[in-house]
Amino acid sequence: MSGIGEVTVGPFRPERPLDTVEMMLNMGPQHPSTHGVFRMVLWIDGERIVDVEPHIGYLHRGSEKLCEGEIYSEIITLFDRLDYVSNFNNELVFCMAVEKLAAIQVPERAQYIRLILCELNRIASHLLFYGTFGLDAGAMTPILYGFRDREKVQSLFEAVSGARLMHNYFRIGGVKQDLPADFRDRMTWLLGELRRGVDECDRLLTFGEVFLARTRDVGNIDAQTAIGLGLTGPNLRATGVPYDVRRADPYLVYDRLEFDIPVGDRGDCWDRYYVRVQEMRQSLRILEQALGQLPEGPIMAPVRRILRPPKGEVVAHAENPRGDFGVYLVSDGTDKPYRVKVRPPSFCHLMALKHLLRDCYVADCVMVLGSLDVVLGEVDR
Amino acid sequence: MLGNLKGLLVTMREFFRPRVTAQYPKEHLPVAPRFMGFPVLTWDEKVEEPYCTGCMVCVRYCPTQCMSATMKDNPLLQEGKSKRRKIVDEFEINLGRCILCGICVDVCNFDAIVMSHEHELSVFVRNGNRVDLERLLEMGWEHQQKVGWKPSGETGESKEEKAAV
Amino acid sequence: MPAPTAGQRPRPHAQAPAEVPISEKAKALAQLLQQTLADLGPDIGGSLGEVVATVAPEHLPEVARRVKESPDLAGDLLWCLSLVDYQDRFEAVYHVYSTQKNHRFVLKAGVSQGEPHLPSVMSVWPGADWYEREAHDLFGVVFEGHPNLAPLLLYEGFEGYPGRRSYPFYDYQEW
Amino acid sequence: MKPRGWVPVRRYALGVSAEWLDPEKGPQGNPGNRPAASLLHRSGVPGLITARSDQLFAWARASSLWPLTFGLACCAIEMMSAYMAHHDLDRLGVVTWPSPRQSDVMIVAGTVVKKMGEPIRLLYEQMPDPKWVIAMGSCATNGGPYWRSYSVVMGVDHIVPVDVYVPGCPPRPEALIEGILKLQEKIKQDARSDSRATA
Amino acid sequence: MTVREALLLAGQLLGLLTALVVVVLSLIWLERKALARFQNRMGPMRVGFHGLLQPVADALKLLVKEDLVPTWADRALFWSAPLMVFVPSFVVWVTIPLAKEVVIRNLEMGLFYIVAFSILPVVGLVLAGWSSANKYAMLGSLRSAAQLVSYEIPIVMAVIALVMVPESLNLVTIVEGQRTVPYAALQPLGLALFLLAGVAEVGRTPFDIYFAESEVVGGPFVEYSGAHWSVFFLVEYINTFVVGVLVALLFLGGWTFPLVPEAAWLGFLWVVAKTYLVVLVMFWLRGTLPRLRVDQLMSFGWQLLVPLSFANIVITGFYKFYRWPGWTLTLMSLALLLLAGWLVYRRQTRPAAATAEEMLARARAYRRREA
Repeated sequence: MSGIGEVTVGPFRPERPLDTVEMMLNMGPQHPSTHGVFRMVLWIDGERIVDVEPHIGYLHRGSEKLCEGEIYSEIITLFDRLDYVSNFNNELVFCMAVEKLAAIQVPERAQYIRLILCELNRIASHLLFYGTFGLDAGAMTPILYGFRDREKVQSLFEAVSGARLMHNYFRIGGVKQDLPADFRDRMTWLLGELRRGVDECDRLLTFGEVFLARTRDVGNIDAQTAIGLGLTGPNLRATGVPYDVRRADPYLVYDRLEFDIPVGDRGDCWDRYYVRVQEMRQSLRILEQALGQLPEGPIMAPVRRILRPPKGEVVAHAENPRGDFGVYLVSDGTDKPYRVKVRPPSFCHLMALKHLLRDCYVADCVMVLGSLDVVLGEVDR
Repeated sequence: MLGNLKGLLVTMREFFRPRVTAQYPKEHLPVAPRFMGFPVLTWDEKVEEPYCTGCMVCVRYCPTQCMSATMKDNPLLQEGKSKRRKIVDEFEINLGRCILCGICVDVCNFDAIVMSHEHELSVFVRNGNRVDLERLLEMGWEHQQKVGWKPSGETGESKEEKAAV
Repeated sequence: MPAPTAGQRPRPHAQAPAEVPISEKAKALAQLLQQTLADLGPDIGGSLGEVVATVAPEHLPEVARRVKESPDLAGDLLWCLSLVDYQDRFEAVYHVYSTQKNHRFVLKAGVSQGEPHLPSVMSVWPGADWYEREAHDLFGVVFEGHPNLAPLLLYEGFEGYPGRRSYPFYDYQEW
Repeated sequence: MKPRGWVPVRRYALGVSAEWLDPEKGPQGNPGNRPAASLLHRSGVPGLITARSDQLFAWARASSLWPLTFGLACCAIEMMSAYMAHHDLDRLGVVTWPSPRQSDVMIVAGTVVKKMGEPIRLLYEQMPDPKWVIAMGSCATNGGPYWRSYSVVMGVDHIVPVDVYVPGCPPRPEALIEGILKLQEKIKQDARSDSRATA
Repeated sequence: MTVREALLLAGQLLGLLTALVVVVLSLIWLERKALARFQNRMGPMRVGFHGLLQPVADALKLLVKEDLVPTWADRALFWSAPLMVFVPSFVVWVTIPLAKEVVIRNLEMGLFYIVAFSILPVVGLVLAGWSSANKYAMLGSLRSAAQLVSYEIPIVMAVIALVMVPESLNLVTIVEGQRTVPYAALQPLGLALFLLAGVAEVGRTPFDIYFAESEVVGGPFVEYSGAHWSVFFLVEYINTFVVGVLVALLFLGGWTFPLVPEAAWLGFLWVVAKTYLVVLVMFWLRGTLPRLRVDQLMSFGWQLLVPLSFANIVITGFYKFYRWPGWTLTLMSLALLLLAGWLVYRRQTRPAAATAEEMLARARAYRRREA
């Protein structure tokens, strides 16, 4: 916490005894509720926020530049570490981009495996959000329940891909290994556990009066502003715009599955929170269907180890837990990409902070930031 | 106040649920068979030499450049015990640098490197986890014993099939 | 070629250039773009199913305004702004998405390497704010009309433009 | 309209603040991770008593390591996992505190970027003695996958002295707990060797 | 006062201090264990048997840790603030009886004395926040001033309504008045008011806004370290225990209910057991509820608790004046409590639940439109 500084108190003037000044409050880069290394400078009048200036770049690792120096199959490891709570989704986007560029047909089974893992990862990510949002609101138990259920998802990930967090499991043209033999049983058990966990979210937090007081009508944003700022994902859907890449531009096999897209209407913190809770339910629905439809067959398309896609440029995007995550890839025909540009959804969400925090309290600023659910890894790249 | 009361009931019910904690030094949460711990080198029991020929393919593909290797002529070839013409001379992995991606295992043509289940290797000095060939083979041998590792040629299935558990 | 099974790693085939047939929707979109931007002389093309309109950099704000306000294009969401360093020129690539019409297209503008200047599109899409700051940070492209081009990702005092191809990788040798 | 520019200031040599690289002022010259002499020590009480008391204090310090709530990147997620129900660092007396003034150990979980270097140094200096640092993951140890990046500090030990390095990317929660156990061992060991020297 | 008396008093105070420290250590351990249970984990396990020595280790470590003073801090005030917080929370124990005979001085105006002293820590908190020269500390201390002063009112009024029943401010008399029926049964509303306001007075969740970790990172004590910080920590737990004891004495019948003990030690055990029960309830609240915002905290206090405590006095007055039977007071009290609960429910949860339904309906409608 580096908010150390002299508290400025102006000289006492009898003619203007009630002179107040705006105070500059530095929040971050280390603050328990900035969700990583994010810094915002608040100008506050008492407890009210007058202006806010977000500062990012405390996790700028230069991933985009590093991608230019690595061969295609190694870049997947870098994409894992962009949005580090939805690793499978990131890997997927990069693989889709290269597959589109090199015209590789991914076998159906691989597509289903990818879909199942991505949806599980969405649930894991939303559980993390549920926990940290509860923590921001001051409740210390949701994060433990969220992580308890998340741990079960992670152990399944480990059984499938061999890693809990940085999987490096998707390959260009398919996936690395087939699913383990007991996958179906574990999955069935896990779905039951997760369903119980999501219901618990509802009972513990969603309709609690204190929680509602903290989140209702806090940090409202209307659809027009949200679109203008480039918000996507649950944050945009909370304003009432039903934009979901899984529907708008179906990838994998999402067009064969039935699911709803929950949308809010006010665009406040509670809507953003509840859209995510509902999304977990929808993900469970998707998972059930996908598990039923999971076909047999190959898991890899024929792909060279050192891939040299043709010259060209391509865009691929997918619905990450945080929103519309995309990658813009320019290839010059060699084994390394010429330019990789990541379109991180959280980047735009942080831009909206200035609009969301107008006339909020200091305590709200924590809630609003929490409800945007940003991951600094993908903001700063 | 109904919502909050419901919340209170949830925590109260969890109060009487069994704990999920694993007491770490005594208990360990189960590690999946596929778990990718640090990479180790395997030991060919029949010939009594490492599988690794020091071909450097893993070194070239490693995204963090945490490995280095050199090869030498295999002394066992002259004795007729081994078919490998070259064998690894020195091999070093900086496990502190390794990101456990498993690319080295993917690209290896000789089953010489595997991801072990070893993952608890805290040290007091920065380069304390630079492990040499001897240590790698030792860790690999432990891993082979523990999981009953067989090279892909012996089980008659390809590397991918074996990896599919 | 027979379908490969889970077991064998199939023999890799030679990489053929991707040819995606241009869909009817894309054709219509290209036409629409041509109509909307007719007097600004756009160069409409396509790449892997995307409709690309290359425009002169000085026309960018006008193009952006028309693209956004045209009821048929309705490009209200600036999906991404990327800069590509082609050694001889920079290319600013604006990916635009329409939430109403559910279509996406690409605007491109090239700019020379010497002292790159581009007009800002922040007045049209407020979401361009940080993208432009980031591009200024990493590539040194100055966006005219942007209120505040302070460093965003890099710290103050960073020398050089690390996004450019000419910027070397950090040569760190631990061993 | 011209954009509002800024004047570049060069404050960094090789990415970290120049004075940190100076062996006199830098982290190498800082005896930060030695526990401060106890009150009894300073009061001139005979050696045997201070030796015993130092071991007692070392036990207390090792048994209640309070880390700073501070996560940088991916490793922070696994660090949080370690605090949560399945691993429960609270068993070892490890609970987080948000303010550096009340914490004993800094777990650097994630990539240390040059821009973040200065705040980390500041935080370390804000912590009261005795204090320790754990570098978690390969990024904090030596740059990890970002070894070629222009903006990453190649290991947090360029900035603050590190006591325990936990390898992995990210380390499993068990690996972090093992690192903390190692640190506890180290604290007790230091007290023992110190008291032998003074007693 | 003779020398002997003075020595006795000093001995008693020393004994009290030791007892308080032991109580605080036990509370810290209990809180960590209880929270861990609520969260499906174990809590301290490795330091001593089931972590029993954990608080000892914590305390010892804090004592030998470096005490930092920020450069810009006002040194004198910075060092004296912990004392100003500690003294009031210590002196209230002079008159709190843990059994009929176990009390240092049984004052006739005991309850008045306690209530009067319980507001004093706010001075220490404000001083701590101001002298730290830290903006978070400043914010936290101002919050604490606002919060403690406003929640003093419901506490005082709940106490007034309570003492109207036995018509005494002497704690022993009040407890002795509950031989047949504890006042919790007579005044459930009073119990709720006192407990809520008491939780707010000691600043525990959901009213912990002045050291909210996720907002002002520890409030007035951000800059404190080592032994001085541990004083604040100590005080927090002592105050928690005071609230627990007061609830046990005023509402749960102290040592008299439900059994009339023969031996004083049995009564003592009764009080301690009830106190720990109340404290556990406070930990339970902490383990479940989020925290209110500063303006909501104020409006909750002024708009709900203060009117309710007025109403509490009024109904108790009716009950006393017309000499109605006891169950009428219980009924009136319960009715008011339920009314307040229903008002909150109507304002918060019901619209949210309706929105949730709507959200689902809209999602389905969207699916139909797509198809």
